[in-house]
Amino acid sequence: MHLSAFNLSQFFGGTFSHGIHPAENKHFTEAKPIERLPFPAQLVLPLSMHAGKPSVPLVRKGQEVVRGEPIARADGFVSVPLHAPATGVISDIRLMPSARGPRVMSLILDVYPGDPQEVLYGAPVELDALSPKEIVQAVQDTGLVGLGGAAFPTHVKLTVPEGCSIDTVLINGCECEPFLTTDHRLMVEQAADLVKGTRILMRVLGAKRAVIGTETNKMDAVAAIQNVLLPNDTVSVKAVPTKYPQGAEKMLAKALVGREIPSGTFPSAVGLGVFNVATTTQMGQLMPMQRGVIERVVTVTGPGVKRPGNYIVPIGTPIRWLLNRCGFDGPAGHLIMGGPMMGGTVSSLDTPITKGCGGLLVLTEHQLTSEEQMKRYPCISCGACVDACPMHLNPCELGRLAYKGQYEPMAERYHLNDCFECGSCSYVCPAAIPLVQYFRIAKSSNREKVAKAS
Amino acid sequence: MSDPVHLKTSPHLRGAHSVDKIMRHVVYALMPICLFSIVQFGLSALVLILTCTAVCVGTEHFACRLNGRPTTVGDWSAAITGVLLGLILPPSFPLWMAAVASVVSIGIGKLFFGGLGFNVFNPALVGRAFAQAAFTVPITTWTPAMAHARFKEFIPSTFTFPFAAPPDLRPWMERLQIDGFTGATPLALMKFDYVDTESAKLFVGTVAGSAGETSSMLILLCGLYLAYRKMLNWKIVASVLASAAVFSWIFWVKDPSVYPTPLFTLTSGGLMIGAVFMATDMVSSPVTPLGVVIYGSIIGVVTVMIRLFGGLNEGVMYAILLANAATPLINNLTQPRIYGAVRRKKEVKA
Amino acid sequence: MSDIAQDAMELPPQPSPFRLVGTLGGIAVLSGLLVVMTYQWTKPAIERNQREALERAVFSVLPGAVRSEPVEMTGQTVFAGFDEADRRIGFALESEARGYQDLVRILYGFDPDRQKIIGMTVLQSTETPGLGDKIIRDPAFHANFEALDVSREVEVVKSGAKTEAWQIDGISGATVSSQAVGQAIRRGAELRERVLAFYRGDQTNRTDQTNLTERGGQP
Amino acid sequence: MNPGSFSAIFLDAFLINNFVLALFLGICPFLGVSGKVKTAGNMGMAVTFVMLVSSLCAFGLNHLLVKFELEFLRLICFIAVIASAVQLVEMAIKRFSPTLFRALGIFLPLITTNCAILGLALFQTAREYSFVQCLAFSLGAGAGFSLALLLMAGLREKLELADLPGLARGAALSLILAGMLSLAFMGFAGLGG
Amino acid sequence: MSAPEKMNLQTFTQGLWKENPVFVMMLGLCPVLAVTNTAMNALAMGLATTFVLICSGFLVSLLRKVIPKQVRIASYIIIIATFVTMADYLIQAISLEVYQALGAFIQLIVVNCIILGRAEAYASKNGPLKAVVNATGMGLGFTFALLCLGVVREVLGGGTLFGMQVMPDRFQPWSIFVLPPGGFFVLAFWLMLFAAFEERKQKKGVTA
Ligand SMILES: Cc1cc2nc3c(=O)[nH]c(=O)nc-3n(C[C@H](O)[C@H](O)[C@H](O)COP(=O)(O)O)c2cc1C
Ligand SMILES: Cc1cc2nc3c(=O)[nH]c(=O)nc-3n(C[C@H](O)[C@H](O)[C@H](O)COP(=O)(O)O)c2cc1C
Ligand SMILES: Cc1cc2nc3c(=O)[nH]c(=O)nc-3n(C[C@H](O)[C@H](O)[C@H](O)COP(=O)(O)O)c2cc1C
Ligand SMILES: Cc1cc2nc3c(=O)[nH]c(=O)nc-3n(C[C@H](O)[C@H](O)[C@H](O)CO)c2cc1C
Ligand code: SF4
Ligand code: SF4
Ligand code: SF4
Ligand code: SF4
Ligand code: FES
Repeated sequence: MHLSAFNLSQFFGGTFSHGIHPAENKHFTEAKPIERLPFPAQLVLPLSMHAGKPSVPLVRKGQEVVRGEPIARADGFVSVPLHAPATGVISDIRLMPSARGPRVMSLILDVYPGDPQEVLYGAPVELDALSPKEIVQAVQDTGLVGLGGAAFPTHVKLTVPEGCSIDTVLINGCECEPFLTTDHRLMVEQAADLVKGTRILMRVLGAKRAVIGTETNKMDAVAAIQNVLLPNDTVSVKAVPTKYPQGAEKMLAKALVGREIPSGTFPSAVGLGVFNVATTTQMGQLMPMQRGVIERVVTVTGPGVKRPGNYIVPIGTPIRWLLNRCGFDGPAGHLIMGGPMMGGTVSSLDTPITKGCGGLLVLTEHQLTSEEQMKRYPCISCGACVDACPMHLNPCELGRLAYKGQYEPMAERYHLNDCFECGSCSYVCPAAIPLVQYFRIAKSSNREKVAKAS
Repeated sequence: MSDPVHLKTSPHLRGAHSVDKIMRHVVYALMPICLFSIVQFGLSALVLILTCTAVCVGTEHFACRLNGRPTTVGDWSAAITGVLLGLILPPSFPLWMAAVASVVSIGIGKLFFGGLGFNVFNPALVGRAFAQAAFTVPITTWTPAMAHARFKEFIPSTFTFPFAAPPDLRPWMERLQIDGFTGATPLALMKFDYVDTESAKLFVGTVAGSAGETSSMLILLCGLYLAYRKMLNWKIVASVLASAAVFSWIFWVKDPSVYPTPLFTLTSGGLMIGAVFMATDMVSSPVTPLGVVIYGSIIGVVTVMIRLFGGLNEGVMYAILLANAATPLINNLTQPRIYGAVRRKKEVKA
Repeated sequence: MSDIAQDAMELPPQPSPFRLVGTLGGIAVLSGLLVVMTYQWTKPAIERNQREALERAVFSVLPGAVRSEPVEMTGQTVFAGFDEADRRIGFALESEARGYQDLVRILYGFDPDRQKIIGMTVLQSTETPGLGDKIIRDPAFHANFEALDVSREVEVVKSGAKTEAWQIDGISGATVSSQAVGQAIRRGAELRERVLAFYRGDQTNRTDQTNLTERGGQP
Repeated sequence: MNPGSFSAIFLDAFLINNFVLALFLGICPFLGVSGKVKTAGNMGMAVTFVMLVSSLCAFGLNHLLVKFELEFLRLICFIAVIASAVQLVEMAIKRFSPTLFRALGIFLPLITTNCAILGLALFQTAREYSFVQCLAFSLGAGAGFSLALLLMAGLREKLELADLPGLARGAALSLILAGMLSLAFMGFAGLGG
Repeated sequence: MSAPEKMNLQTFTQGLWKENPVFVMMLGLCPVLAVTNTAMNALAMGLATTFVLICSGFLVSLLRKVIPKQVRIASYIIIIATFVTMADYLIQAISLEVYQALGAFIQLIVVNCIILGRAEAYASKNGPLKAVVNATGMGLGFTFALLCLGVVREVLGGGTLFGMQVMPDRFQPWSIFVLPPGGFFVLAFWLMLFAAFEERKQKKGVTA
């Protein structure tokens, strides 16, 4: 329902309409404090672990690097540098498996065992003295990308397009995916850094206020943040109803400030900037010292691991190593990088943890609701997907068109390109139709057609 | 530790419902109604429901086999069609005609269009509408509820020889000393003789009518269970009942001596079973939130229109079939406004 | 037919327009000739057919009639039927009412002496074959009209429930159609009054049967 | 409802004795132009319009024919006059409202002499309708035709995405759908009686 | 269509089966559905249409050299309307009952595109004899189709054929077949039957 004048969404418990309520399953890790693990023997650092152009290596094979040292530079504006997550030696530069599937060029870093691993790089900067433009450059130098999953370079989002002005910064602490608790623990344990980062973002964007949004299942986080806020602060914290995908920026904008981000535009079109909690916390930690992103918190969870928890690990840690530490010894399980709703399965256990990876989820065989086990039926027009889609699309019709390979009308008449692949529709579909999969195929087919035409 | 073998795309979780589970629960929810029907009309109702179910399931099974495809009876939808069809036929309906209606239901109503999910009309109603047009007299021949010999003998027309006309029931009723039974349902009494039936009787269902349509209370309860389990769209039920009530209320207020009360409208005839179990057939109803309400309202209004002003005394079946026919148009016209759509239009203009 | 129709209308005048008009005119004349010929040729047969059909209907509702004569009652024609002895048996009256599907038009024989209906036939109906169309030829239903009392309002009752002379036993399963016949008969009450008035007036100064023809009949 | 009233005649032609579904008039365009909802909508408008024009023409013409006792030329005159009248109106629309012409355009000549149009003229003459009754009859018939066409088009569009068995492809599908619609429309029988 | 010069059997049989106006070309469906509730009506309608087909085909063929191209359709329509009017009167003269059963559909023969189509595509390009033979074939093909429907509908819907009872006494008629939906269903049934038949024939042809 769209009635911005009244902002009806406020009446309905202050959230977006539609969406789903999958079992949260956060109990595995939500109470586990963030724990630092020892360094693995070897790190794998893909040059393209962010959206945009891959970084360009600054090091040669065999070169020694010190923890925190830049080892690859940004290649243009939509790109970020890469910093050494540990002290050691670059033993190789070669193609390695990546989370997204294809093998990508990666730096292999052999960690010096027994090294104190102190971060020596970086110097304090007086942020207030910098112009916004200089700050954007400073942000790029930290190598920050969206840690919420998209890994989109943060400094690009800080460059407000011409004609837009940002009045409100939204900090996304919803973590609506089942199982994951990274952002939750960060908010509880590092609330001060989070608020610091928020203030930096506000200053860069010239925003008058900021709202940290989280869900009602994380009230301890709300309390922790409130603790570090000033009276009458321009930063506030708000818990919105627990519902998937509350964390999608469009839904969050609707829930927190009642604004709808127009189709095909960015939050800046309605005066918003949306950043993930992990991104913002690192911003608060790294910016004052001008350091780079070298580690992140990862939730390793699911019934398939013995010691689930929230671990802080260097970027580049191979999954195999991490899973070993957490007590995963089973036969080939069901391993998902990210949450169960949007994350992807990984093809190789040699895939490393990248900046965008907030969680590793291991399901056991019997929880595996795989397509082979779940009998697929023709669409029975039950409309469950229509009632679930947070974008108010019509996945039923989209699915029927996709089934017949009619991809163009999907985009022309049924707004295929507004689908952000949250998976709510597939989740509820009693006929077990792989809707999201259909939509991905349709989108890429359409893209190819456009590319061919031009 | 070997590499994971399951490569698939998100989402990796699934909700609790599946098509066969939903269908199975609908069959469960129909069981109390079947039971009541048997209590009320006896052996004939029992064999009627069994025949319809068996023939429906059998038709689907053999048609699949004939086409060299795996059988689809496992999704339970053919069973629903069969049970429902049995419930909406008169208890005295000859079994051979019920079998014909069942074959038409599944054959023309469902498989002809490609089977589950593709049928545009409600299969059970296709079967009944066919039977109503083909066997007009038998399908409007009613027998009294709670006849005392109902568990000892069948209604004589039940076992009519295939392709033969059913026998006259009057001698049988005379023998059973069912006096004063006019062979009329509450609706017919209302329409032709302006005789009202007690609402309590209608609610509980001890009146003449189709085998399973009489107890509006029981049907409503079973529907509530399904709605609670989220296996049926309560909005359709609500809009059918609300629109029927409002529309008949308008006329009742105008002239209470001729027009029935809204309560009578809701509890009499097949409106309740139609609204709860047949209008809600997902395949032949719209999917959009607004479309569902429009669809339900069409059913409610057309039903009352036919009942009050048409040549027939009951119109639920035709109303649902018409609304089924309008479903694609309703879907087209009520596409949800997508998130972020209106403003963009404004922007484009500006 | 689209371009066909268009062609027909647009007639670009390439050959001499006179030729076009001439051809069309010629064909029109030919066609007119053919039609008029057929019309003239079939006219007697058609009229005979129509008369016979009408007579059959009139005779069927006035048992025993062998001759009929039209009588003009203000705005409506009724038919008087005469038996072999040329005694007037009664009048055949038309009426209609809405049935299950469409209008039901009936013709019924009215005996003014006894104020009874003595026969009925359906002139036109589109009632359901096998159901509503029983009103056309179901003997049990037609038995209702062998002596139906119309001195008071006629009533249609459930099949088998007839107890009074002014009641009609309906056809089971076709209540609507049966009601339509009853309704049509009720609607005829006013016409019957007029026939009655005419009949009484006729009787008072009755000299011979031809009187009737002179007054209202048409050849 | 009085059987001769405007609303009764309209309702009769619209729902009860629907031209396509109960009287079998205009089956060819019904089966031919019901593939897409949009086309069906335009076709419905065009048919309604042509029905209105030809009904009024036929009404006037019949008066003349009766006056000069030329009833035996009725058929020939009807068909000629209706075809020309529609042609004239088409030219007028083309001239004055190009948008309307684009919507109705291609359909107008297609339907000038189909049996629904001529049937309308013949029925209204046989039933001796007055001017106002003709108006109700033609509008009702047009609306009924449009409704049937739209429903049919919606169903056929939806079924394009179905796994139809081989037997159901082509004309048989349309005919079964038409039969089902006709069956559903039987519910309106006797409405308003 | 380039008219074959020689007349052969095909001239006649073409319309009966291979180019059957109803089952193959799907033309003139309104009368096919509307007047086939009894076999008698179907036969009468078929013969009336055949009559008009033959007569108009003959006349059009005779006049084919005289009528200028520009007015040919107008001329054909007048010719057809003439014969339809004649048929109308003739049927009235023969049997009022049949006339009433067929209703307005006799006059609607005018707009039956089979007739105009034949006049345009065949009669205007061939000699009178061939035109008549071809029209007879077409007309009989049309009559055959009408009878296919009429027989099924009357037997199942009423238990009679040409008004005579053919089913046992206790047979329950299926009234749907004489009602409008039945018309659609029976035509669909015949189409599917012929389609299945053709398919089987083609398959055989392929394997052979
Ligand atoms: C060319 C381009 C420009 C962008 N500009 C902005 C921006 O101005 N503001 C913003 O908040 N995000 C911007 N984004 C990032 C997206 O809004 C979004 O955060 C990112 O695609 C991931 O979103 P998700 O995690 O919700 O899928 C931009 C992305 C691209 C590709
Ligand atoms: C379906 C969906 C769910 C999302 N859920 C969350 C979430 O729970 N938390 C979050 O921070 N970002 C979530 N995102 C990503 C946000 O839309 C947005 O990209 C992010 O908050 C931007 O912050 P970042 O650039 O700092 O990552 C979600 C995106 C989608 C499409
Ligand atoms: C296809 C069909 C055709 C019908 N035709 C007629 C009919 O011709 N005449 C009629 O009175 N009722 C007709 N009806 C109406 C029903 O038979 C209706 O229930 C009946 O009129 C009620 O009468 P009853 O109380 O005697 O059963 C028809 C119903 C259907 C479904
Ligand atoms: C709530 C609900 C109602 C249903 N109602 C019907 C019904 O009225 N008639 C029917 O044939 N099938 C019904 N079905 C079963 C199923 O949807 C139907 O067989 C499909 O239409 C076949 O494609 C119903 C199923 C559900 C879940
Ligand atoms: S990354 Fe996943 S869990 Fe985290 S906020 Fe986004 S969608 Fe929710
Ligand atoms: S995946 Fe796309 S279509 Fe499905 S619910 Fe999410 S946004 Fe809607
Ligand atoms: S949830 Fe699945 S079955 Fe239901 S309408 Fe959507 S796609 Fe069809
Ligand atoms: S002329 Fe037009 S309406 Fe008539 S049959 Fe041919 S295509 Fe159909
Ligand atoms: S529209 Fe073709 S015969 Fe009626």
